[in-house]
Amino acid sequence: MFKKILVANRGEIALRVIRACKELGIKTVAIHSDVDVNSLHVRAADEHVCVGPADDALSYRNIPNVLSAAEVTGADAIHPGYGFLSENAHFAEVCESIGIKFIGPTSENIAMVGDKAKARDIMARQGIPVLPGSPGELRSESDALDAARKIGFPVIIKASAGGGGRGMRVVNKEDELVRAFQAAQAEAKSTFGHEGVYLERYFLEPRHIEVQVLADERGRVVSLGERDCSIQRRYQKLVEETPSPAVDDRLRRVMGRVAVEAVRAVHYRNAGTVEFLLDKDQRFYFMEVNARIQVEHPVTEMVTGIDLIKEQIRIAAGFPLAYRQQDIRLTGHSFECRINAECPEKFTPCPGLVTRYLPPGGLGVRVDSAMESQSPVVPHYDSMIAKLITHGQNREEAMARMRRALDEFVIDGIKTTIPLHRRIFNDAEFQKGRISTGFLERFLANQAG
Amino acid sequence: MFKKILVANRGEIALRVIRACKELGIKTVAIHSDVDVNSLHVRAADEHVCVGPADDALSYRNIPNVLSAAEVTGADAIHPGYGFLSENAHFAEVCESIGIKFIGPTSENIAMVGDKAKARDIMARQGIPVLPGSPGELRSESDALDAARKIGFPVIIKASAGGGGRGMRVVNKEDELVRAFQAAQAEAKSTFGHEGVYLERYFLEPRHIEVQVLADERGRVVSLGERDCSIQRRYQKLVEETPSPAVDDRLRRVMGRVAVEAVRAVHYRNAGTVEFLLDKDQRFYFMEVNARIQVEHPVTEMVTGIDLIKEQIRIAAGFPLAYRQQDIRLTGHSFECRINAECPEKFTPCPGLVTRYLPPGGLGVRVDSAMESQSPVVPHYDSMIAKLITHGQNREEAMARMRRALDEFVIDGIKTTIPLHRRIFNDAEFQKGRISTGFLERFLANQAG
Amino acid sequence: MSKPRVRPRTKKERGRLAALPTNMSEFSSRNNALSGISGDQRRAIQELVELLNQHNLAELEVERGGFRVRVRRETGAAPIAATAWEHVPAAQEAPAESPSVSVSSDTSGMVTITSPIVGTFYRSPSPDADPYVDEGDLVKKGQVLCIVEAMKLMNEIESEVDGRIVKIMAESTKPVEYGQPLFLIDPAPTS
Amino acid sequence: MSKPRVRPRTKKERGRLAALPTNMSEFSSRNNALSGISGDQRRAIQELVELLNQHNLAELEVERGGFRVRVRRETGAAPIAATAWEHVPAAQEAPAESPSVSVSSDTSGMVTITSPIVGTFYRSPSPDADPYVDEGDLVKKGQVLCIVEAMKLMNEIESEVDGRIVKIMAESTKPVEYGQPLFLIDPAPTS
Repeated sequence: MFKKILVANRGEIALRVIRACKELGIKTVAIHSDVDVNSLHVRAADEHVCVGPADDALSYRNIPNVLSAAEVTGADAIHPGYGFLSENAHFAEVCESIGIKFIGPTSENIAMVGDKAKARDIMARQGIPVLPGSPGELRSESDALDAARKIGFPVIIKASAGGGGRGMRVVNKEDELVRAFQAAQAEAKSTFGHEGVYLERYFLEPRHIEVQVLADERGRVVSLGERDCSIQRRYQKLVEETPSPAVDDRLRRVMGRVAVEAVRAVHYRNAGTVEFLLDKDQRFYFMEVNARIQVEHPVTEMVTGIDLIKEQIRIAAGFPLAYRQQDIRLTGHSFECRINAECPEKFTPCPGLVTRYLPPGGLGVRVDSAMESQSPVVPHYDSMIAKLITHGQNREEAMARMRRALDEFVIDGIKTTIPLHRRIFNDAEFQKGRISTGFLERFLANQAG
Repeated sequence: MFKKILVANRGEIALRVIRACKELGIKTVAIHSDVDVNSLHVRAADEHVCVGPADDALSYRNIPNVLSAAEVTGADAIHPGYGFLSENAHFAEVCESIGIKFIGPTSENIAMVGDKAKARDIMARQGIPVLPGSPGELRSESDALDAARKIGFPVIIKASAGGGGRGMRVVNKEDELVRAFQAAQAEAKSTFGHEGVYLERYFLEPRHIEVQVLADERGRVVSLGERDCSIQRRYQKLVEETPSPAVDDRLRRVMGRVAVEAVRAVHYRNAGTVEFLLDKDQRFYFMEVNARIQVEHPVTEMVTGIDLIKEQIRIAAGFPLAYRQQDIRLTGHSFECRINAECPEKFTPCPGLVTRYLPPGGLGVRVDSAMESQSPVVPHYDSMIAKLITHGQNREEAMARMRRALDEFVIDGIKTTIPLHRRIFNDAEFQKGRISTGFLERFLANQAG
Repeated sequence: MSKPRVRPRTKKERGRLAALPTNMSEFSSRNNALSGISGDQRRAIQELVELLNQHNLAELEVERGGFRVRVRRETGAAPIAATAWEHVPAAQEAPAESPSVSVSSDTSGMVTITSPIVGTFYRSPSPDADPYVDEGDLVKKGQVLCIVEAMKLMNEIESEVDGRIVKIMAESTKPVEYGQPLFLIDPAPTS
Repeated sequence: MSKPRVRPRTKKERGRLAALPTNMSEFSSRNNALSGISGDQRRAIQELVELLNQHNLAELEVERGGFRVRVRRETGAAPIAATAWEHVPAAQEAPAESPSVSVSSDTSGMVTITSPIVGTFYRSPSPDADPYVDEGDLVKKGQVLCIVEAMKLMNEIESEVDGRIVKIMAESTKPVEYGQPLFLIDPAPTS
């Protein structure tokens, strides 16, 4: 097992990883930018190294400084968390080359699944259902027209190197296609440095369903159930739950099997997530593989009882998976609300000083956060400051628990998304599980009107 | 179901009950003494009524004021928590007589199991193993001598009306017996108002094992596994865990069956606990029934997934148990540490202002507390200010999680038992599960020496 | 100090019971402390207070050209304000330090009679009867002022002092809690 | 302000690596932030409050040209002090707000050269060679002061000013973090 792990992240996920390390008896090194010097993740670690100024390009994503920090502290592994360097194939490669274990997939894994069009083709060749779309990147406007006609409108144009909703364009009619294609290429080029785009059928109100997988270094893979992440605003997830109200036992088994096939096809290692789109007729389509631990991993932990961060560490240290597929039991229901430092109406970030902080407690309530009273929420990083997770024997209990926990949560001094979450959890359609990726926009429009 | 429940308690258990009510959609009324006006349990409730001054005899145990509060607020049920009025048969009887449901056992149940000598006799007649002891109360010194000779020394003299370790005397030799008998009678008389005492065999280092049961109003009973509460200081529990390291599946089934028989024998209703003494040869003996929800109930909730407070409320409302014995599954391991506002060396209470409070978070950590930053710990009540509960896949993980959670817990301004808990969880014998009711005294003596 | 005597009586009638209001205390304005200063100065103070609140400070003092301002916040009061928990009793308006003392003199020498029990407040012995007392009435020590009904028992609350009823602070047929002010009495009426 | 220039060189030797001390940073005064007060007292107070919060102070008082400001926080509120979390960097010694500014004037006019990267500090080009500079030495702008080795690359750190080395603040062969002070230089030596 590793002796000392450097946690190349900040905020709640850095603290999450440090907690797992502590429970495994592994020493930890926190890195931080200078504005984060007093953060909880820094104080929770055994050692800490300042790696640069507030700008994360010069600190948390500064590869030489992060690796130097690992070197001077004698860390034998690095956990990247999510964001920052977590899906940087080059970083993973450099770690491998200097003998510091990158806790996550291989650099080849990251590079391969990072090319979305290519990954889709690999999956299609494996017989995994993918969204009807262009075979690989579109080379020309006529390529795009041919593909769109074959698939049928509406279609969506996506950047191969894209993610998080950027570089996407929905096209409803044929005469809009050429302009959208050109614009998408230009946007892809300027945003991701690579102009490649591809095209897929567009579904109006699908669900975003993703399957958590764990793969050890010997290639054994298990799936840990799905997460329904349909509550999104501009492709940013806000509420996640497991199990999905739309997935029954049979569908869960099928999707789990397909997810395992998908990660096997790319010889994937460590924790990963296979994202699917689920339409109203219970048909699902592969979208992409997320080569990192995800923000919403706790809901899976709540229903499986498995600590995913510890599993990541054990797998990276070479231990075989301690579970076979039949050992995985899903118990109860779990929700996660992302608490962002944002104005709940307009979603504008709201940095500032948290004057008073009191997380909710009691049975079935979990809070992952690095906040405390008198914590500053600095404007340089992601606005997510806490994850509120509940678990209950069934969806109703988990929802009721979330409502009471949202009522208890005290974060004074800044605005947060807590009031929005309260309204969502009081919505009749949401309560019935009638959600899709279009839910939140319609919900917000209704609230405003 | 009830429309409005008055919670006749304060602190963490009042908040615990209010949380359960909120999740069930039941309105709540908090009561409080005047020093508790700003407490979290008061602010968490829908309504609140001041029932008297700081002295709990004049407020939390003031039956006319508590019942008036229920009456003027229109509450249809009262949850007594633990302590205060929870095991007051008269209070339960008055509630019954005025049509306010007492959420707990019947007044007859309370009276019957409250007479320890009588309860023991009832159990013995049912064939339930009881500690070898005197048949009922000792009428005279010669009675005591006869009984002690038959049982063999050492013996322990206990007050029939006693509890919490008061009124107990260990007698090692025959020539100490008469004096101890007289002293115990006098102490029982002055402490409990009833001089009845009885006598039992005394075991040197037994375990305190208790079985949680639920009995509905139709008399259906299930057992929910045991709790090992052997870590005690002067009969005050400090650390509890489930499952007990000393109880295997076979013994668990047997003890569970016996516990169910025991509560059936007294037609017990609602949640209760059957306490056993377990000797080194795995023989167990009935000690008493606790007719209330207990402080340590959360560890059972963590491994069963069952919300015991909600079950209490459902049972009191007349719902049948939703579980049969075979539905009860125990998953993983759970510990509870009682965080008391006490000097950790000398256990002297340490009231004062909590200047800063930050509970630990993350996977498998639960905190039940009504504390917050700037909360006063008033000297009038019990010194327990928080319960820290962890859950893990096994004993090792639950222990490691407790260690890291204890490290995270911030309670500034007063002294607490957190440092003592840290030392206990770092003790090799404790880690191996080699504990008994003598553990803590020996541990403290070793630490001091 | 002594408590008002409670004399239980048999039940005569019961009023309709209503839920207790969630906040029973009264806000008292202190804005008049700022009168007599310039608009600029008022704005400066406003800014100081905003800074104090924003940053959760205890004290802020500024002096400039003979104009000195010090803003200080009470220690205990700050943290309990404005929370997600639904019912926040305003901490500054918490009951007196020893609410078991039911007769307390305020700054102007008034005596407050508070409820020694939880129950329902009645100003008269029966719905048709006249109130025991009205505002402005002179009362004698030991005179019955009202009834607080609890558990179907009518408890007469007597005055602890001679004086004049200045204010009746509870509403008839409504619930009262322990320590709740019922009457304000001027023990030395000028007329 | 500009950063010291970093010139990577090939590796010559590596020293033994030790764990970083838990607190490597030094407090650098930002009193000059108040030097621009022209009557905009609100901005000055705002800055004081920020300082108070950032550095977790209990009280701060500034008097300058008839303008005096005192900001105080309740001791109980001092949030980051004394916690169960094991490693608490002393909040008062937090780095300046813009530690990317590696050259900063302190009250006595000194210039601090801080490390622009994370690595291992070496005072000499090789174990047998003489140190680049010693305390008391006069240095020229652009002169190499030390090497910070990172990822097997030797990075020469140059002086940004002419002056005299007053203090060498890091130990050779020991790790340094970003922003850690390495040299204190008097830019206007009297001798």
